[in-house]
Amino acid sequence: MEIEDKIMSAKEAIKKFVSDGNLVCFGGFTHAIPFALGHEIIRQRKRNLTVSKETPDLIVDQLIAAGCVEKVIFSWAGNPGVGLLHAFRRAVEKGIPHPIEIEEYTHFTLGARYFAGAAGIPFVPIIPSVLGSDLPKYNKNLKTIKCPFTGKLLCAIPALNPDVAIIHAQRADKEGNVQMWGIIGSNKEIAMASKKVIVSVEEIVDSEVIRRDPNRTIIPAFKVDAIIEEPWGAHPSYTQGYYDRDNEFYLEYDKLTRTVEGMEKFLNEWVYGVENRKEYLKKLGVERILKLLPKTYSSIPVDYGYYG
Amino acid sequence: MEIEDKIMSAKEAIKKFVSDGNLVCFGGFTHAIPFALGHEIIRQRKRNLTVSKETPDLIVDQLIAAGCVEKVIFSWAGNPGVGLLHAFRRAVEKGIPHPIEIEEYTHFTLGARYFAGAAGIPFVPIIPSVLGSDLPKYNKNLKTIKCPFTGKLLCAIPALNPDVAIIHAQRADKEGNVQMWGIIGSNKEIAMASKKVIVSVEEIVDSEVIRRDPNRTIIPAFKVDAIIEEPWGAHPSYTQGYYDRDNEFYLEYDKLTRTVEGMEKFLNEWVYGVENRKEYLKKLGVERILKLLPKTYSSIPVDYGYYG
Amino acid sequence: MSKRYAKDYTLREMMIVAAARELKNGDKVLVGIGIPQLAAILAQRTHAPNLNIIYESGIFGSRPARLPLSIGDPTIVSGSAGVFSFFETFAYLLQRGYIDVGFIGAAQIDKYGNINTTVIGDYSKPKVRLPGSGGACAISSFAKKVIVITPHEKRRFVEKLDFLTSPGFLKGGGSREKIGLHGGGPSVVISTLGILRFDPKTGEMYLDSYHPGVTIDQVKEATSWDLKISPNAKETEPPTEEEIRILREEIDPMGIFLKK
Amino acid sequence: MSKRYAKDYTLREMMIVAAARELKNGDKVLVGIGIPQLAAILAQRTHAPNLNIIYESGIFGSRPARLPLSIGDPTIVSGSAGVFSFFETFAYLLQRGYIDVGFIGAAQIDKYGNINTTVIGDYSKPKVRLPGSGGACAISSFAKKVIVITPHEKRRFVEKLDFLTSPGFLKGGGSREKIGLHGGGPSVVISTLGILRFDPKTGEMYLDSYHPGVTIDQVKEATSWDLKISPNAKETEPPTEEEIRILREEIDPMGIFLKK
Repeated sequence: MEIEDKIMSAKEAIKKFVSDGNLVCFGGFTHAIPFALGHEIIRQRKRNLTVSKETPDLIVDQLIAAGCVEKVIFSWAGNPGVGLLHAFRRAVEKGIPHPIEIEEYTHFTLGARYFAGAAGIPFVPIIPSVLGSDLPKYNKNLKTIKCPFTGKLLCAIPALNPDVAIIHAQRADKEGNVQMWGIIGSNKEIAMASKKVIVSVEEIVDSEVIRRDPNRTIIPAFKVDAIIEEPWGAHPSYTQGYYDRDNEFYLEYDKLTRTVEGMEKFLNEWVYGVENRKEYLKKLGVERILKLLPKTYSSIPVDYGYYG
Repeated sequence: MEIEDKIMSAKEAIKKFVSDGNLVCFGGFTHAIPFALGHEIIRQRKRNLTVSKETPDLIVDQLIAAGCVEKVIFSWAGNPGVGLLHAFRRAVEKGIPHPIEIEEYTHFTLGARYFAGAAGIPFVPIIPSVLGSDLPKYNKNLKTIKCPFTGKLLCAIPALNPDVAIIHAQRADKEGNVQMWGIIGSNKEIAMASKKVIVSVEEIVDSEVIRRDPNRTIIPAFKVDAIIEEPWGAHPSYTQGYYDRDNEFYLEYDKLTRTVEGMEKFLNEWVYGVENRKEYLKKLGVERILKLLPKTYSSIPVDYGYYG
Repeated sequence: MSKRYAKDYTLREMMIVAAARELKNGDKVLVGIGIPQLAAILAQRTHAPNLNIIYESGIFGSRPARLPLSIGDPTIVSGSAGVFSFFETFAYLLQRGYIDVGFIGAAQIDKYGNINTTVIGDYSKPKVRLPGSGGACAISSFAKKVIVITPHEKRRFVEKLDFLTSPGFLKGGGSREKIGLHGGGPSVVISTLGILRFDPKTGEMYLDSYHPGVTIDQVKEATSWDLKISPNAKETEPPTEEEIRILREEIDPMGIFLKK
Repeated sequence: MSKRYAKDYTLREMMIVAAARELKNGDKVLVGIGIPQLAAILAQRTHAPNLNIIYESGIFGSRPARLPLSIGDPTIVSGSAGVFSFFETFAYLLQRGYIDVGFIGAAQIDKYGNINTTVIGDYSKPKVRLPGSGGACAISSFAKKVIVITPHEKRRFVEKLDFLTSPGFLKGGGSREKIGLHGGGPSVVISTLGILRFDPKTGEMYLDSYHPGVTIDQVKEATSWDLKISPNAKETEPPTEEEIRILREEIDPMGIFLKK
């Protein structure tokens, strides 16, 4: 068996690993949201997806508007620091473009589902935070259990094991070892929990770069099915050290997508109207790109020692 | 309130935070075993301790021989890569120097106790690995529970929340943010699970060094009560990038401590016979120290970006 | 040195200052963007220099080089002391009981400090679908003290929530403790009209102070239920000149949040 | 190219080679020090170049610059692909079912492949107190395939264990599946006398091959119960010249483990 070639384009990866009806889990928490991969799902017109993400953010909003989504699993559906998600609202409030099912959690309980999925246990108990709320009335996955040691009431949260995890990170080697810094969110848990894992990275680096700092690896190569070198693959969110969050984009999106027509316009311009992320970046333009580049602020090397 | 001064000597830290009868949890897994802090506990003749460590290693063996220990919580009590722990065996088999209680786990189930302790939940369920074994006959902390979702039998493991965590790591700043690389073991979990946390480090570094690489922090300052700058504080185990494991020492210990007299000799020479780690290192000698120094093998800096 | 109170300040600034005063030195505070973040930074620069600011995204010990625009802003990471994962933030920090103070907002709040940020109208056929809990439910459950920041309007201060997102004192009278939540529950509501606290026995909200220029009647009118008034109810202590100076000159010189 | 078998090899080398042949290319293998590690490296350098070696201490993708002396040796970290924490190693790798092959040793083993590494004699008053389970119980429970490496002696191959540390097929006949262990259980025992496998229906051990120079009677005599013998039992395939060369010249030129 040769080392299987995991390096491919976003187009190939989505085609190969995402099927209609799949449970697709998106990584990223404000940081490193996999927009490029999400747009490719829209372009390939995948249908009846169940999409899971703590904060659906603009990407799931767009997937909903494009008609890819049957059901959303989430815990906070807003436009972070800006306001509401209009396509999400239209779908939930008015069934536009079609009704969607929602399965709602709190951040903690959805994070707990990912954790249990990664750990290979059918459920994890938590102190009954969510039991005081109205959520259990609508979400039958929030059960109660008695602690066998203290006798106390706990909330039991079942594991979530998605079909596909979609993740963006700073870098990977060609074997598929993924490294990340900054806000990690649930990326490790969803990768370990999922059946297939697609990762876009800012850079594919030499194996030696990864291996000189193994503690920075968040996903082992054996869990990764596709690596896509996709610079700026997280725009309009950001990749720590590579570019800043494009806050203007988030604000413009908020204004534009308040109407169905505006949303259509957005999708036609930024998703359907471009072939891939490279064309998207051309459209974004040099000026905007330069504005989002941070100055350097680097870590200091640590010594692992050569033990020969 | 001023920033409380957490920097102190091993002597001060053990005096201040470890009391007779405490449940003391040792960090380190082959890597970074806190020998200097353990020796200080022996010198201060602490008594009736319950000591928890997955692999008790030589340090808990010595604590037992010195009469500090009432009970050991563990999952693998051997001399790693060498053989058995003689003082541990004498105490369990013959009650020398006095009988000790043992509370035995598997690696997974003890790690699960630490995890649950860190997570603030009273128990965590696992697939019933240990239920096939004879351990539950002797350890009443391994209970069974039914999964409320699948109906399947699971093993329930209760949280462990030690009085004190004793940890060794590469570095910290003076506020107490601790960074570590190489094998991390359960260090993060036992720090978050414990009431008090004592950390010895190879170096106290400038805050800027820590803050240029926040993802390397394993324990936040607010959870740390004492920071001890103790170079070579993990010898004869090792600190990644600083020195190698002193395998000869482990082998000599194995030979010497097969008898009670040999064990006494060891303690008199290496623990009671020295005032502190500095004296221990003088005794160890320059030649041995030089032999254990690795060549450099450094990580490559990563850019976090300056977002001003 | 006697305090010199500011004469020129906005309601928003009043609320930020009031929130800052609820924070004690050394507190570990979980903050969101907007008023909570400004209040925490203000407290750090006045009476609580060793306040630990923690963001829901898992960052602690931030030293942001600019005012962060979201809880995931890269500026809160660069130069910070450490990063927890999502699950660790909720399990190892919140559920474990290490957070002293948490902030939350409210679309609706009832007299026991229970909060709705999920939906206006029926859950299954909502009039307005709001973002939902996010971290709020865990903060309300586990933080030792919760500070609620909200506009004070009759449609927000309601008899009955359309949806209970984050537990306050539930139905009052110890019903919160009964389900086993170890956090202290809501400690104070800082509204656009005044400062409200909770009776430790009954768990019911009462007016503790009204902001300068506001009357008790105004507050009662903006509340759907018959709001209890403290016998010692007084005017809220206004911001000092120094507090306003720090806010405007040091913390938000561009007016990103102050002018909102 | 026909295989050229070695004429000069030790029993230890025979066992290492036999273990290496059990490993498939691409397998994720959890190894310990000694025979397992040497077998895994040998497999990597012969038929399984993409074998994933994982150490119990959480390290994956190691490229050790010297032969590691323990599963926590710093040389397995420097230059490796990544490091999991202790809990992650057992939960995210083992319990989650990602480990294809695990190795364990045995102080005692019974006919269903159940293993004792805890105690000789009574648990509460032991004759010899051994280290205990460590990772063995989880490996036996969760790895898809378990390879047991052990000396073959009557006192080890026993009717009844003094203590069951790591589950094999328990009492046989599906009793392992009944408690819900998803790992495949013991796949093979490589002893100092031969190679033993397990009947997929009954879970009982049988002799599959005897090492060169060993007779079936010898194996039976060194086993406490009436050991089943495969009708096709044959001599174990000896090491090839190339395997021995790689072991001695490339993997352990100092003879640290080969000469033990």
